[in-house]
Amino acid sequence: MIDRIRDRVNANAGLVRRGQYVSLPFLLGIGEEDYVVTIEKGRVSSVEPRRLATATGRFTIRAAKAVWDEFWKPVPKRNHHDLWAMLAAGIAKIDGDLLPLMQNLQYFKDVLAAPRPPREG
Amino acid sequence: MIDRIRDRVNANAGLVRRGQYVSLPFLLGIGEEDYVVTIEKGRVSSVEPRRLATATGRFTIRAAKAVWDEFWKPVPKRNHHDLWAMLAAGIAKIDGDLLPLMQNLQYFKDVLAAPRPPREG
Amino acid sequence: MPEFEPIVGRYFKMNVAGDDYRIHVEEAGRGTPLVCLHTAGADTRQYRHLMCDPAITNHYRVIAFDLPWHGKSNPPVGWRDREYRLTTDLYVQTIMAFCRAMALERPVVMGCSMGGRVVLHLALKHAIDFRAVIALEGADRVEPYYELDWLHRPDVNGGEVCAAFVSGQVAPQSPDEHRWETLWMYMQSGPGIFKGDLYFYWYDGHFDDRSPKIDTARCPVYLLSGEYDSSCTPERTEATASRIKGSKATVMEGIGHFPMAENPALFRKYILPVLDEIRETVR
Amino acid sequence: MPEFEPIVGRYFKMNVAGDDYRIHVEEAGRGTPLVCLHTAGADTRQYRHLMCDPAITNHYRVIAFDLPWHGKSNPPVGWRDREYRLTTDLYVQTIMAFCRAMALERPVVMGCSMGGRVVLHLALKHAIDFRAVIALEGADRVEPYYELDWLHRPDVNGGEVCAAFVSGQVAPQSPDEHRWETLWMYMQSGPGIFKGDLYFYWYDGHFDDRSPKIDTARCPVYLLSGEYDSSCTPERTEATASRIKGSKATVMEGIGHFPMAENPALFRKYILPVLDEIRETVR
Repeated sequence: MIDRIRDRVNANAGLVRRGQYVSLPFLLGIGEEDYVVTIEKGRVSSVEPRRLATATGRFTIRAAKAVWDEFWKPVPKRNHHDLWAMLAAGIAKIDGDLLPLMQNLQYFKDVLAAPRPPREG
Repeated sequence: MIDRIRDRVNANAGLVRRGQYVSLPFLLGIGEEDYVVTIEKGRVSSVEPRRLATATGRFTIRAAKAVWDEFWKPVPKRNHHDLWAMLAAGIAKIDGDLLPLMQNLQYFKDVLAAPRPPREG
Repeated sequence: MPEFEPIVGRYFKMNVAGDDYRIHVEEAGRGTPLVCLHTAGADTRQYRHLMCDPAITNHYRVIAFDLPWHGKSNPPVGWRDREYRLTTDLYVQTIMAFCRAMALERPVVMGCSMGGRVVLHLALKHAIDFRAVIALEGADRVEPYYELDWLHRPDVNGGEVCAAFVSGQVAPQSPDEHRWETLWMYMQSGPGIFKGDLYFYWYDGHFDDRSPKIDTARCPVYLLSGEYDSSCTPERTEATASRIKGSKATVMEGIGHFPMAENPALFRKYILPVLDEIRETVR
Repeated sequence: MPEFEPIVGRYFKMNVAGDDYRIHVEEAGRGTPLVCLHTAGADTRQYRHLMCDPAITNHYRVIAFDLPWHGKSNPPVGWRDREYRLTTDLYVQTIMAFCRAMALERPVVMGCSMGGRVVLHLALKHAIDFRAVIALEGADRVEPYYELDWLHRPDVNGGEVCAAFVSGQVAPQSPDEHRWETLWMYMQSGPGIFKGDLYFYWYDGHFDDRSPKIDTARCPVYLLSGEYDSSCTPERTEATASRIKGSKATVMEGIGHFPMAENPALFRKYILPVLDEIRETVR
């Protein structure tokens, strides 16, 4: 699913526009795997597995693989449908400099959810 | 009038609260004289004549002495009653990093106007 | 003339705790008065679908008002030097002042989120004044999971961040049209208002120690919460119900924290039987 | 029952340029219809003092509506993927659609700021449909002095910055109560709305090249501007008046950019004679 983030975000002109002030890398933790997601003016320029201990991002968002698998379903079950719901349920964690995350929270929520297939009907 | 800024601001609890996120020096130009106004968590910690070429601030607000004299009257005449009005009229100038100014614009407008005596009635 | 909705809005002045407020109130329908309380940082528009539903307005006079500082109700004179913060006392006083000003006789009161919590306070303190209370997404205790300061800072766009904080409180099944209308109201709330409301919601309004004292024989209590609510979760709703003897709790499947606004078609299936039961059983 | 103000609010659906909007409209009084247009990033509340003034409502049916995306009028379905931007055409279409929907017969139209500009466009394009136009703080040309991007950014609090940009547009003489109420509305405007409105005000709405074609014999034009207005300055108002033959211009001393909202007691001294003159001279 993580592979889909880049194309899905970049194909969504409204989302890219809403992220026009965002240029930074952030770290996305899926279970034991960390990925560096780099944003440039709202577009995802790369999503790469973290290779070095020093490869990091302004902030980090982590959850178990099973949690993200549920999150990316067309209609996720409760507590798994939204980053803030995952925080409230204690099944996701955010670290680092939260300021750019807060300044662009809906944008980042939508970037995370970009791989989600549309729900039926 | 410039001497009054510190005491007037610090005595205004509502204004200090509205500036609670502001900690920076800015440069206030009154005619040929520059002053470094230093804010710490919304309080004015000092207002000092600029002594060194390298003494500066995050942003600069400048106008002629006659403009500030009018600005500080109880009821200033038009174009002189507000920083933005002065910019529109071309009789004040702002330079530097405008981001903290914009983030706290009403606060800074009120700091500048702090020496103004209350209007009658 | 255009086809107007049956909702009529008016303004009047009301004093609460020494401050005068210009209050905006909307109403539709005839019958038993039903006062509707909007969520934190929002306004009366959340109830617009109920107010245009003849199945409700044929039997109820539905009345919604913007709290002071919300929607088209103004903040008090001198607001600039004050920090808005909603407390339990102020909230209860505001609702009581409103019902008195409107001369409502034992209305049913329904609130959502912080409005859902405050109706439990009303059932405890003012049982005699209300025919029944309906708590939507209202528990007697919730647990904060974020710092309120993020909601009102110079370096974060307030309208955007308030909406983004609650966007996950809308269920994934809810229609996009209603999802984004619900969030739009959050984008329009004044700086610091959602934050000030949440002081009541997250901190001041807890009363799980006193909720067992509510006498549902005097004032029936209905609790309806959405499956996808992350703050007033189904578990917290059921815990609240277990503490309030005689209360009736329902978990609404496929709904989040804003039932009447985010999915009006689904919500009416849950709320109509409750309103019918109150009409048939409560005098 | 409380003492309600004479203002009554209603909602209806209206289509403009292919989009459906839920529109909030308020009115008070009887007589000649007088449509009132609020300023950029604000709403109908700006006209509340006029709507409660019997000297006006005894002769005029005063009607104010929230533009789409403003106040309690909603943005269109699907708004999330669109950027709000008001153009001359869209603005004129919106007002014409509103007057048609309300079945108003040759109303007087009064607008302030961007509303004051657009009424000049109406006088030119739709002279036959309006009894007279009153431009408050409306010039046929203004000069921008700031970048609009500051008004909608993730790292600047939108409500705060919009209000702070216009705070100096209120005259120093205006009572604090009205000053801060005027600014409160700006604090409540949705993200990007003031910015989108200013696209019309600062860029798209100029028409000093066409304003001389306005025929004031067919549609009388009144221009009233505040001494302390920094955008529609007294000079620009007079320049506009000089280009529109037969128009009548007044500079209102001790008033800024929001006359009806910032200093209602002073403003009525300027507007009552205009409304009387229109009543007595225009058929």
